[in-house]
Amino acid sequence: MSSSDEHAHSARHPHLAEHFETIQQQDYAARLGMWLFLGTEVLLFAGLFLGYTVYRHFYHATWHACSQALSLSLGATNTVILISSSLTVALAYWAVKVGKRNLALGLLAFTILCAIAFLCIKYVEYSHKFHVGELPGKWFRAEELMQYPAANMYFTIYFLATGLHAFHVIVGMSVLLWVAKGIWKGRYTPDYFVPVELGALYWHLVDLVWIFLFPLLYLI
Amino acid sequence: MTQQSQPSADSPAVYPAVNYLNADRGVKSWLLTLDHKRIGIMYFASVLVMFLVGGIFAMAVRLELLTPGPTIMGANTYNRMFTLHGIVMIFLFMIPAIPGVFGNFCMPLMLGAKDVAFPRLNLLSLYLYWTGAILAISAIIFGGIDTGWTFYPPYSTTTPMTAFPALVGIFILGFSSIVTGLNFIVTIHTLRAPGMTWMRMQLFVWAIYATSIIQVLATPVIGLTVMLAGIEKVAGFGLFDSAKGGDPVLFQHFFWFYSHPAVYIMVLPSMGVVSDAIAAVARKNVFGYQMIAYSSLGIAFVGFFAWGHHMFVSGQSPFDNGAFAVISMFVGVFTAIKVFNWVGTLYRGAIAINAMFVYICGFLFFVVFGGMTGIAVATISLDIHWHDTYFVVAHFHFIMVGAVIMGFLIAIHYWFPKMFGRMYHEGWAMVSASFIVLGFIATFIPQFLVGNAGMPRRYYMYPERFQAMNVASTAGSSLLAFGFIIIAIYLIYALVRGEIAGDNPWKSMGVEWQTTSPPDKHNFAKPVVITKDPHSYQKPGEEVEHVVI
Amino acid sequence: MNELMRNLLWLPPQASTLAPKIDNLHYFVITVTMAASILTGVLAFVFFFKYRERHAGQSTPIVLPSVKFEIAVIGVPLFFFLLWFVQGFQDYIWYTTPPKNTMDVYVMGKKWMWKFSYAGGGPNAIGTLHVPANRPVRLLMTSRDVLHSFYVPDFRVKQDVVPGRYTETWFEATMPGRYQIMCAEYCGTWHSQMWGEVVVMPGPEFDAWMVEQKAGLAERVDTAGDDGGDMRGSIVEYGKKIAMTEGCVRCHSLDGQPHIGPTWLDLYQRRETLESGEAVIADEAYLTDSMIDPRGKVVKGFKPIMPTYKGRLAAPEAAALVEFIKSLRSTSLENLPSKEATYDPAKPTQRR
Amino acid sequence: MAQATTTESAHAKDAHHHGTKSYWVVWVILLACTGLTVFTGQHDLSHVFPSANITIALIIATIKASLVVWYFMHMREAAGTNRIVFVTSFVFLLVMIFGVFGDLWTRSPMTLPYHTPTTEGPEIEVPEGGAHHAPAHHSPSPEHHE
Repeated sequence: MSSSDEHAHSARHPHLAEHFETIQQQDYAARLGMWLFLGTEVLLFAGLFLGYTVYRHFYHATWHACSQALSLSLGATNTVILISSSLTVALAYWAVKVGKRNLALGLLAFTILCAIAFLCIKYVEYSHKFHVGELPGKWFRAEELMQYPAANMYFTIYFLATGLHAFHVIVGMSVLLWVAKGIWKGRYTPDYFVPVELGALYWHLVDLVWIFLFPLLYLI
Repeated sequence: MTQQSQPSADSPAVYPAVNYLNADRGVKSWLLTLDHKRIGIMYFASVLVMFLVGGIFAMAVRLELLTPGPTIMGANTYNRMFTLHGIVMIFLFMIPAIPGVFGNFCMPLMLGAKDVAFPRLNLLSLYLYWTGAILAISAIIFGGIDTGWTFYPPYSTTTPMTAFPALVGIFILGFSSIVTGLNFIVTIHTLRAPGMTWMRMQLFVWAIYATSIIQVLATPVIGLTVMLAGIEKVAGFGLFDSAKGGDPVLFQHFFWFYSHPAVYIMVLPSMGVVSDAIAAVARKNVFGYQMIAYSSLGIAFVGFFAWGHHMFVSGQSPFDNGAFAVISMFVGVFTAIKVFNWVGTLYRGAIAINAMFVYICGFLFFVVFGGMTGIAVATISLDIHWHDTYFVVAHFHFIMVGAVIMGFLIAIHYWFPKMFGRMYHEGWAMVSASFIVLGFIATFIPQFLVGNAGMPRRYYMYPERFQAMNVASTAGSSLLAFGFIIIAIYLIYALVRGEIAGDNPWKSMGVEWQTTSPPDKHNFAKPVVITKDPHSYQKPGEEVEHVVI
Repeated sequence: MNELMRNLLWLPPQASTLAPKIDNLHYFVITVTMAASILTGVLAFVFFFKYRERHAGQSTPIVLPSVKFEIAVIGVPLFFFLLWFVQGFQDYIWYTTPPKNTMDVYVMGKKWMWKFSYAGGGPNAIGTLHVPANRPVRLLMTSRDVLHSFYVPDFRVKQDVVPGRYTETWFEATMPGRYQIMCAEYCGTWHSQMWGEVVVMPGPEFDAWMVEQKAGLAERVDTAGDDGGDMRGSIVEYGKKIAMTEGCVRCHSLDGQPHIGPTWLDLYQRRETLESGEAVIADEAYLTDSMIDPRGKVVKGFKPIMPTYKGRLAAPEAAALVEFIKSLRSTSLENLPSKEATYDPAKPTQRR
Repeated sequence: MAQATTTESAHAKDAHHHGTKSYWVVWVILLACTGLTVFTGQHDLSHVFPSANITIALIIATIKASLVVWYFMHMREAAGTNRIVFVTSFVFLLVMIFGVFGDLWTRSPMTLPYHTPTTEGPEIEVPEGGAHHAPAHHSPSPEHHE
């Protein structure tokens, strides 16, 4: 992660790398690098959104039927969980900036708890699908959806999209753990907090992707 | 040297005792280095090894095509050979070569910076490259991969041969490319020397900037495509399998959305190298600096909209074919601008006679001929006859070997003194340059003709009527290989016992020539301040004639 | 002029109405390309000699392009490129819209062979497509397993063949003759052998042929149907029955056991070394020759005692035997049958 | 100092010390939007205008996304280049989708995957007022069907 290279020490500022002139220049570089990385993440998910729209265009009726098969309540709770975690991680970033170290740690803990809750709900949904047989490709054997052409394609897209997103949730959690360790050890203080911001940015992106995934998969 | 001073021609060439090569010793100091120059040298070594491996596959393919029937290998082996030739050359040599080697080594020097923005990320990119390379090459051991470098399903997902290691290898190489691109963009934005505005950057830096934009924005899509192909092959999700409702043409959209911008990732850096080299060889200001700089960005952006011209006969609708064809025409215009401005730079210059200029002449001819055959292939009605024949093979080799490898050789000959502090033998360089140019023409002009005659690509056995041209092409390719061997010999000789090059053997005005060669570990003794436009060769205070064409 | 340019560029003969259109644009584009690249190369050399470095440290003027020059540099290439696009797109639209009265042929691309069946109950054929001259023919193509591409260089016609959907192309042959079909999209081990032939016959001769084919369809097959085919039992069983009745299995084993004659398992496309020492690939031609003239190419290690079947085997029976031999494949890696890729059509859906 | 943009984001740094009120307001709006999109998702609104459901859902999702990006991700104070970078990635997402849909919208119905072909001959559809195809008036003879 681009946040991992800001820790070289020099006399001018405790966290200024030797090839940068000023801390503002280093912060600007770190933020630009992070936003570029977020751009690549958006394009990574772009492929799956394209697959979704193409096959929805081909199998309109199937898409409508299969999306009814998903449980809307679980999806909605997941959305609320992620939005709230987005709030708490933003507050944690604010807390670090104003120096409230314990508040920041508490908020980060809550965010990680939300992430775990999200993954648990995902596990429940997945196990239900494995049980009922709404699976991608050759394992598809859900009776009531059998009469729709290419119903397995919906679940291929579903598992690919939510699987990749769940992986990003796990990565986001570990990033937040790393940031929490930094705060705990006192490395991130009101005058050096950019890595906290980068960790928060990554978590917000994970939430952003779910904001688009939720309506497309659950509500159409 | 605070000011960007005129290089003193008469001071005796001196080889700095302490430089980045011997600053600290030991293998660990190399493997864990954060110095962009060392990472560039390690990229240089691994990229050359990959070029050798790819070249061996190329020679195997060419030898097989000597006779219409089976010559030296079976059908499956031949299919593996051309697939590995494609994968190794494109993913392991063309894409990482110039950005990885000269982008890492020269670009920070040209900016007057101490290092790239994220040195640790730079080292990560090198390790990702090595891992990806080992995985991709290991495909030979696991029974080889015979799907062609394009992995089109349903063949790639139903072939008994394991494509999985190569797919994972390319997935990892994608990340190496993203990380390099990201690193360079941030470096160019933040670490420019004081006084260096965007319009005072050298054209090589502009080309690397445009390439990095494509690397960052296009590579994630191939990462996803290769992951989907791997999942499809292993788990049978049926995303592109028509029996399960999928559409194989959709994979082609996924694949070419990345692969067309990827061809610009390959060609743009070599155009940047040539822009710099032409200015240095002709010792003249670049003719139309803004035009060349903006056309690099133009190619980067418009290149994203033109991927459909690879799928004219794949079942794409006529409307979309027309849309992609028009957009492809505009991308061609940017290359034409560059060529006119390069030739304009030579006008009324003081051209030094050296090997680089032989390459530059070859480069100009090949870029124009290769580029315009590209426009010809983008004309839909002609593509019906040419698609997937040797005409297309000849076109992209004209650009890949003619433009990119020629650009790579120009870069080697131009910056070799700066990287190693020694000079190569000019005479041998001229000899090998002519071998390379003639061998190249002898290899690929016959392929244009046999493509016109209708010989399809990736053919193990072909009708007898195509044999004459294939034999000529194989003869040409051995001449080309011979040329590369001579280059290797005199460069290695120069490494060990070449005469001392001195700080600025070409008397070039590039910022990277202001420091010693090989440069110090921290690049510049005193911080560099830029006051003049780049590539401007008039002596300070000397009044020079201004000509406007 | 046309012939000169065609030979100069190694283009195949122009045997369809599409070919002259494409070739004319081709000549225009290639001449402009050659002119531009030679101009650039020569200009570079001229500047090289005219402006070489006379003395060390020679100062050079600042030469800057005027706006007029820049517009010309953008305008001229763009003009040519767009001109080609317009001409190319017109020819392309003409190529993608078949005329009204076309004769329809269904083309099935299958791993390394082409199969044709004529609309309206016409005959089936493997590898050879009979078409009338000067009459448009429309091909409705699909693939049984992987991507292929129907390519006839002499007609300048190429169209990918995609499994699970139809692609369409058409041509109007102008000169009677035999033209080679080649597969242009990589499709596996024998992609380079997936050839076929278009036999262009004059109109009346074709009509006579078609009538004779349709008449004969009831009791005799021109060449094999599909291996899961619908003709009177599949061609492979027909071949097997002939092998039994004609006594081939007395000397040739079907499961790989050594016997009096070479085993037929995995015989197709196997590289055999003959008594005379030279190697040969056991393809259709070799198999048919060996039935007619068994002592011509005897495989090393076997005695030349096989009787000739000339006159005892009709052409379709020989073809059926060859198909039967081709179907005897073990599951070795070399020629894995493309079973798992065959598609069972998903349930038909009601129109949206 | 050529880095004009960095000094600008330096000033922006002290603007951060306002209260957290804006975060809570944005949070409430996001929850409201989620409720709205769930509500509209359950009712078939295609009578309002064709494919209304997906358009409304996407509009609401874009609003939510831009709120998160503008406030939570501090795009408000970010330097110009960061904004361009993030917006370009979304632009290329749309380019990719519309490039592919240029193909799908304009394909002839016969070449679409769900037009299920029988293994031998297709049922030739006569497009309304389209070209009269020879085989159209009689479907391929029965023995063609497996």
